[in-house]
Amino acid sequence: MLSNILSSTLKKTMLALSASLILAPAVTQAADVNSTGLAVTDDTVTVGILHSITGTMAISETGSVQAEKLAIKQINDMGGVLGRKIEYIQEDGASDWPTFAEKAKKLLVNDKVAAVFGCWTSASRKAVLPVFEQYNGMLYYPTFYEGLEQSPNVIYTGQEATQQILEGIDWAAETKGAKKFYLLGSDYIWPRTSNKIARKHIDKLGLKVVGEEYYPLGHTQFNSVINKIKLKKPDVVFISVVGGSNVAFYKQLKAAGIDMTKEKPLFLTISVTEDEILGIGGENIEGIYASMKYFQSLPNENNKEFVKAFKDMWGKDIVIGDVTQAAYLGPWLWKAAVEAAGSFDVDKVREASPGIELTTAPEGYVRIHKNHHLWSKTRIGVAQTDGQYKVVYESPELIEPDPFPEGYQ
Amino acid sequence: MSYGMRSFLPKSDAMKILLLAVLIMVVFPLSMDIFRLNLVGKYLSYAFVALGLVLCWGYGGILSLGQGVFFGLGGYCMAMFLKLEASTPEATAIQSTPGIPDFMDWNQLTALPWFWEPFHSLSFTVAAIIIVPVIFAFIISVAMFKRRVGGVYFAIITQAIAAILTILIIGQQGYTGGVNGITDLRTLKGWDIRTDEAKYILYFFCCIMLIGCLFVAQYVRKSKLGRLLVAMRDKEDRVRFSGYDVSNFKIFVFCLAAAFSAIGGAMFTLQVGFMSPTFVGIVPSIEMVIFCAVGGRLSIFGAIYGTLVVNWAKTTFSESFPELWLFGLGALFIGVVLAFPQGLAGLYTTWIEPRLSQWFKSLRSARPPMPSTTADSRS
Amino acid sequence: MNAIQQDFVLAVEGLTVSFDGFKAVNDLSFYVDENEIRVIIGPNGAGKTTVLDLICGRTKATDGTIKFRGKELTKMKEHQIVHAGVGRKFQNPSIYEDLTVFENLEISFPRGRNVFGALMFKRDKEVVDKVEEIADLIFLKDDLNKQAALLSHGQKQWLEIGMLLIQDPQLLMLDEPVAGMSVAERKQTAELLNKITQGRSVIVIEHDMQFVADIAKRVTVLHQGKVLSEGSMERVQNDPKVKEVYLGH
Amino acid sequence: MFAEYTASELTSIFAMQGFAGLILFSVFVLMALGLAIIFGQMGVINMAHGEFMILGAYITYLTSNLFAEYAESLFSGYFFIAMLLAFLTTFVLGAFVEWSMIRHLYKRPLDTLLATWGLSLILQQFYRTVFGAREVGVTLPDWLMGSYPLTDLIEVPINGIFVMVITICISVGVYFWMYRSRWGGQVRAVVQNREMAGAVGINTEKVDRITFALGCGIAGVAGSAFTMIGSTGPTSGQLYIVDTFLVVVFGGAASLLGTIASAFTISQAQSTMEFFLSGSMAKVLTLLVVVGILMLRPQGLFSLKIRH
Repeated sequence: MLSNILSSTLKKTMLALSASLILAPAVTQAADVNSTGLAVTDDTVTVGILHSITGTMAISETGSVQAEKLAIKQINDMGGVLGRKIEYIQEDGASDWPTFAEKAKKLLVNDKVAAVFGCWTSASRKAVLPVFEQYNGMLYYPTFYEGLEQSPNVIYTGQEATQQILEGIDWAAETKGAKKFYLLGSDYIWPRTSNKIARKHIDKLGLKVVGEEYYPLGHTQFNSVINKIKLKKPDVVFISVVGGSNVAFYKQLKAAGIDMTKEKPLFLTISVTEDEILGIGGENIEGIYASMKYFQSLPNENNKEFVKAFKDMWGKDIVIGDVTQAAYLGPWLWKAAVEAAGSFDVDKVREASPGIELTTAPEGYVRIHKNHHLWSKTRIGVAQTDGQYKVVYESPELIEPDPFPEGYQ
Repeated sequence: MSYGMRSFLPKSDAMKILLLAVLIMVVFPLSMDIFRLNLVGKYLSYAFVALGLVLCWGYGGILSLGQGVFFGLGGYCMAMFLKLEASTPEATAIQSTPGIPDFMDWNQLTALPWFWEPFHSLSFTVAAIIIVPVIFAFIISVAMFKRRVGGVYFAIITQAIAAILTILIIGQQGYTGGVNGITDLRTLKGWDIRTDEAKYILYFFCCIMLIGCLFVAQYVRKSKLGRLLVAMRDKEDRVRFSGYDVSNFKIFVFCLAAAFSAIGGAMFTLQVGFMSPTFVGIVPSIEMVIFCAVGGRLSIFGAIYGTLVVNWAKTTFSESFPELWLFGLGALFIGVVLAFPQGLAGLYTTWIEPRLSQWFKSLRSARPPMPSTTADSRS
Repeated sequence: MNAIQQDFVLAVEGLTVSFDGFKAVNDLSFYVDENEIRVIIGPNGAGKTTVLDLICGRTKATDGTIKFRGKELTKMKEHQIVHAGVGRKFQNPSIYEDLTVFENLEISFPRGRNVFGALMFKRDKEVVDKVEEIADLIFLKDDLNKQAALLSHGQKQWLEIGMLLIQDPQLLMLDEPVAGMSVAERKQTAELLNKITQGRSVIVIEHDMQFVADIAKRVTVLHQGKVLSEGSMERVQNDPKVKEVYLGH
Repeated sequence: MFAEYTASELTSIFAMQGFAGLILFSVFVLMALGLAIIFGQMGVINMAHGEFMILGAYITYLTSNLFAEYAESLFSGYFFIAMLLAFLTTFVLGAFVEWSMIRHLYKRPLDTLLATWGLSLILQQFYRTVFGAREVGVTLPDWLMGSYPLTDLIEVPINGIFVMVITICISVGVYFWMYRSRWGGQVRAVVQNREMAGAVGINTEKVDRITFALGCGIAGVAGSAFTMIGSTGPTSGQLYIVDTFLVVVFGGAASLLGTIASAFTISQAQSTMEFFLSGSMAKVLTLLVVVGILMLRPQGLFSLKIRH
């Protein structure tokens, strides 16, 4: 009897589910935007925001949440998407990857959100990815990351590793005449992959890697590696240390008598945004270079407006880093794609996405590549005592995203 | 005579197991959609760990802060098998070395490491899920208990082991998938584990395994070994001078708890679809202790209810008041330890059970009252 | 020498143990005969309990030998010593308060002493009969289902003695068996001891001189880890050395 | 492994690594001392130790902000006041925690572990609510930054020296307090025999409370000192917990000297290994060796042989 009841509920669920899957593509009329099976009414559309509010990652993800809320508010002030105001359901991933997967599923299955803006670490994205692929959701992922991924259900609004790294190393080699590199990172996938790409590229340029080193996440004692740097005398220390370790590293670097502004060696990071400097202290990090696509100090008009709006909404002392800006792009890119598709339907939005461009992006101009990453420029900035970067270089062209770089794997 | 030959499963305990089985295998599936049910399935996989902790900590007095290690080892064994199955040469054609897991390819591995090879076999995997963690637990516990290390020291050393293993897994990402863990698991012997139907089946499988482990735990608890554990916790020297090699019993119960945890880990991997080092570390290990403490460290049933309640609260609270959740969890820790050291089960035996039995008595007052022994109150 | 040793149940020779240089037992030798009740007395800190600890393996000797029926105990583990036939009662009643009297006795029943034996252990007629027999002996037949924590102090002492008896040891060591007992209980205990010493040797540590006089044939007086005097109660009582350090005050 | 360096470089390496090891040693001692007092003397496991440290760090942060705002001219000296305030705050919180929680659990040492873990969660969330999820940067007075060059390669960081000086001061202070003062005698009396100590008129409750509070207070000072070399965020305290416990256990919980010796051993081993291996592997190896030795010698390196 038990099994009868169970199999009947099972069947019911299966039926309902497959029905919704089969029926969804059948609705083709643009006027029927409400009947995609998603949480869309005559005047609202619901999206999800999925970041860590608690746990160790909350530090990093707060900025992204703020940026996404700002973008949603601005879009609503402009009249919304397809005449519908965006409402958002925010879930806490709690810095815990299964929780991310669980909440992603809740957003897609229970709340039927039209898109999700979220995740920060690669681990959380890897955890939610199967969920998004299974339930055909759309994720806008803001963080610069290691690449090696290209999902039809994700739009990567941050840079993949090659975009960020190659330009930075070329710049150091050409402008600063760097010959010897020291690679230093936190011990996990992004720094390791990044350094692999960096090492290959350095080899290709005929230059030399004199050291490569990883420390556990959260490590706070860097005196040994600082000594090694002193001994090996590299021209460039290429850094992908993340989180709280950064603070310890730069403070100890300075205390060890290394003046970063003298550029002997030159410190080039791909992981310290303005957000991190807030914790490190501008005076401790003055003179290091960062290679990324966005700095708060970018001098264009789009950015000035964005920075002003952001500060109006979240307070004047707040700073905006690369990821925060990338998170801000998410809702706008989604809006543009929805409007191009004339529907909230995920398949249609996906189809419409490649080629979507944003001329109002704070970073200037971005366009979605058919591999779901963004064409974007890379900038080099030098850190100032006030915690901001001064832009010293900008790639002349948009750089093509290449998540599976040949010869770098 | 009531102290005469008794079954390992007194009527009251049989009722409790039946009640639990009905709850998780009938009530939950009927009242929840598959999304919620899958969540419950995930919680139940933690319940294996809590169950092991009841025997090991509640009965044996051995507090391990490293149960995540065994949960993780079990989970990783399962994940390795599933990952290999997902990494067919066809599915991984774009890699430089097709046929090996994607993260290995990213880390320039060109061949499958030797210790991955046997995980092509399901029967080896099933054996490894139990054997690998148990061997590991055996080594730790022999080293510690034969030298009479216990209590706080044992807790701290197991905690350090959890930390070491986490750093190792994260650092050796070419072999372990690093901090991302082993993700994107798809099929088990060709059967897609991601469909709703599969989720139902895996949920029921998890329930059956849990009830199986519950029977094992009940048997151990009611055997002389169970009484010996209580005796050891109380007066270890007395047991030793009654002619028992005390360390062997501790080793046994620690290994048994490790085996339960490992089964839980494997169930977790199957239901959640991935495994990552975040379940190996210190924080999850301590959380699992609190599941057990909330349920009642002396109650195998309490442990399961405790796990369900805490996780349910975690999910609910963190959905509605994410900022308050840690306050709540922290207060729960302190409250349980200070005010209700016997947890939910303690509340049940002091408040509900007496009333319940009164109610039963009045219900069938014609029958003579059942004899009860004091030991049974500890269930 | 060897031939003489064979006759003793227990032969302790040259036994020494030091804790960080402090010699708690110092070159101690004594012998216990078959079926003998030996009482060890001595002032506080004389090393009485340490001697029992050394015999039962709880403390490892720094030097010396302990031979029990020809077997060297100093090299053996605690449970092996128990298996060899040595039983020991602790100073404070050491019973399992969370278990019933029955279970306390059952745990001490010498069967299923390894892990799998304990898992497979069945409470069969033999066990129940033996437990009842012992319970009868230690005046606890009516309390078998009582939780041990609820027993009176004296009953707890008996229970612990019972837990030893059920193992039928050839050498029984009792550390202050009547401490904390009422006068009536002491009398009952003396009776009990006289009953159970049939067919085994017993070492008793006791302070209560009346009780000692009731049960002792031979008395050993320890002082500062050494034997001060040994012999019948009468002889010991009249030994001036003993009077000076112990009985004198 | 040595082939790539010249002899003079090798000398420098060992000098520099030795010094790096000394800084690490000071850090370990500062972290562990408070815990060792609480654990060694009272048998209580304080899992919230890291959070007490971070409280000290936040107090330092607040003080530095206050000085920057209202007493710019005195800024260079704020650190001493910050440390004092950090000590007082954590001391008071420690006393409160002992009174409200720990004293009910002296008979259940494993339960103190769980309860203080709960406390650590609450404190973390409290920091997050009050100070925000992001890390805060503590501005240091200029004289604490920079370094003193000995040779070309060897430069001595001033904040490292400062941490060492604080460590020495606190260690000496604790030594006098524990072994030379009347109060310390009372603490040791309570450790050895609680009933007897109570019977001879020692207020054991007060001794417990102040011992616990003192351990927390030292954690606060440690946290304050760590703002010079590390990060201050709601969860930063968690980073220290395993290292700290291992140092204490490895030293043999009963002796403060053991804690210091064990901090020295572990820090020198780790810093030497870090130079020749990758940082991650050095960490794993160090932990493994420590755990391995603990399995062989569970009483720790320096504990006394105790009588049952």
